[in-house]
Amino acid sequence: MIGLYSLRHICKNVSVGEPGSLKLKVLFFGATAEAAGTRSTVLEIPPGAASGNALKKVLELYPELASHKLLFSVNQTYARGDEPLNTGDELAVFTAVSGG
Amino acid sequence: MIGLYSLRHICKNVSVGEPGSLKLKVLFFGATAEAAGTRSTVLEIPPGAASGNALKKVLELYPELASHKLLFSVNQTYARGDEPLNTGDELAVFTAVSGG
Amino acid sequence: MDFFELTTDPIDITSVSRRVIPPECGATVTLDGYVRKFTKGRETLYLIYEAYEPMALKEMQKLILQAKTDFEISNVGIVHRLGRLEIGETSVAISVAAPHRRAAFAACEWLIRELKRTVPIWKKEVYADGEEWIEGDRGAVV
Amino acid sequence: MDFFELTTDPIDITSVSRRVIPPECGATVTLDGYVRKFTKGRETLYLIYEAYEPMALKEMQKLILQAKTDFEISNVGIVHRLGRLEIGETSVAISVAAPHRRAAFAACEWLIRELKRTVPIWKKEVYADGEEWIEGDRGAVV
Repeated sequence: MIGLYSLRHICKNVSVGEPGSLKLKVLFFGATAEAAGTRSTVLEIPPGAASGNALKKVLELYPELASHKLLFSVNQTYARGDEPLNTGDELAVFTAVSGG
Repeated sequence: MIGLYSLRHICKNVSVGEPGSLKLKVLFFGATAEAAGTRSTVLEIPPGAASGNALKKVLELYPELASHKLLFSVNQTYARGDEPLNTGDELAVFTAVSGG
Repeated sequence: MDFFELTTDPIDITSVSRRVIPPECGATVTLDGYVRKFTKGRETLYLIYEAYEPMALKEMQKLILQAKTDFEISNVGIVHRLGRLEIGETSVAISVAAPHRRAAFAACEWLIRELKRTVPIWKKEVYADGEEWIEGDRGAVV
Repeated sequence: MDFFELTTDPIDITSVSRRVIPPECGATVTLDGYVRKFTKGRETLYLIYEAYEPMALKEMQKLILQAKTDFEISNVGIVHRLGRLEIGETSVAISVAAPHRRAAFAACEWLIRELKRTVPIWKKEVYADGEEWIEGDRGAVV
């Protein structure tokens, strides 16, 4: 499982609002939507940031998420943390699934 | 499988129409009904005859059955050949089942 | 064809499947057996199913009792059809409800295998150029 | 309750089950998952299912493609319901049609296990005295 703690190590440096920064759409569902208090937001990340960097930024903005075992996706595909990102990409942060 | 040939060995002696003989109802289904040319008959067997004796008698009366792999039952329960019989018992002779 | 959907509408599940569900269960597995159009390359026009009815019912009841002894399941439903069946029509439906789906899968698979071995029902395949009663290839049932 | 019948009437099988049947197949196995009244002794009033819909559809499609690679099956249907579900209502139906029932059972069991592990859908259990989003206990999906 790509969880919260391992992702923190992937993140080297995150800065926001830089010139040329990327804008991501961020989505929450179920427990993460309740914890974040929203179902979506927009996140700015520096050029070259990977998906793990973006996730760490989300966790900084929404610390209530940290109590959950999290999974995340980029553009509707499960992410490992090293995926490169582009403006307009869709990041989703959610708990282990419980459908069925 | 309790087949035709082993049952022949169970049968020691069959005679019909003796005083005190038992009357069985005999049923055929599917391939055995077609081979026998009937769906039911009444069979007389001597007192003390077992189910295997009755089956052998059926095969003598309907030799067309011999080309099939047969199963049989007494009173709606699969029979082995050694079941004792009483008047009114229901013997059924049929091929290996093919439902489902 | 394949399909995959998300829907907010109720999903219609068969009466057979729904009749076996008690409140404590979470999964029902249903086997739907039906008339194949092609068997070993030969085209079937339709089928006739015939049963030794009272014995078939007894054997079906035995199977259910045995399944409920051997598997952690709650309820079982078995319906087998008789008479003339057209291509694609259901000949047998077996539903098993269980608290955990693993037992439901295992019991349902066991039940159809045993039904085809022990329950006195026979089918006649009717082809364009003939017909034949199918004889099972299964061994002893006693 | 249990039931066992012989009938000469058509057996009604669900639209989900019937939509996966091609002419060369002989068996369809269907998993019907539904809302349990009691979970670990606690009474559920109703459930809310929520999905990340476009990703859930992609993941369902991936599962079907994988199943058709790994098992000798013909067609697969998966329908998952979203929104509020009352006790006993079907949350997920998975049907697998195959020439031989063994593959249909194996593939259907694999599909529900993987669906519960990978498809981004979540349920909220609503009890008399509270509610909670259920978090899966399954591991890596990448």
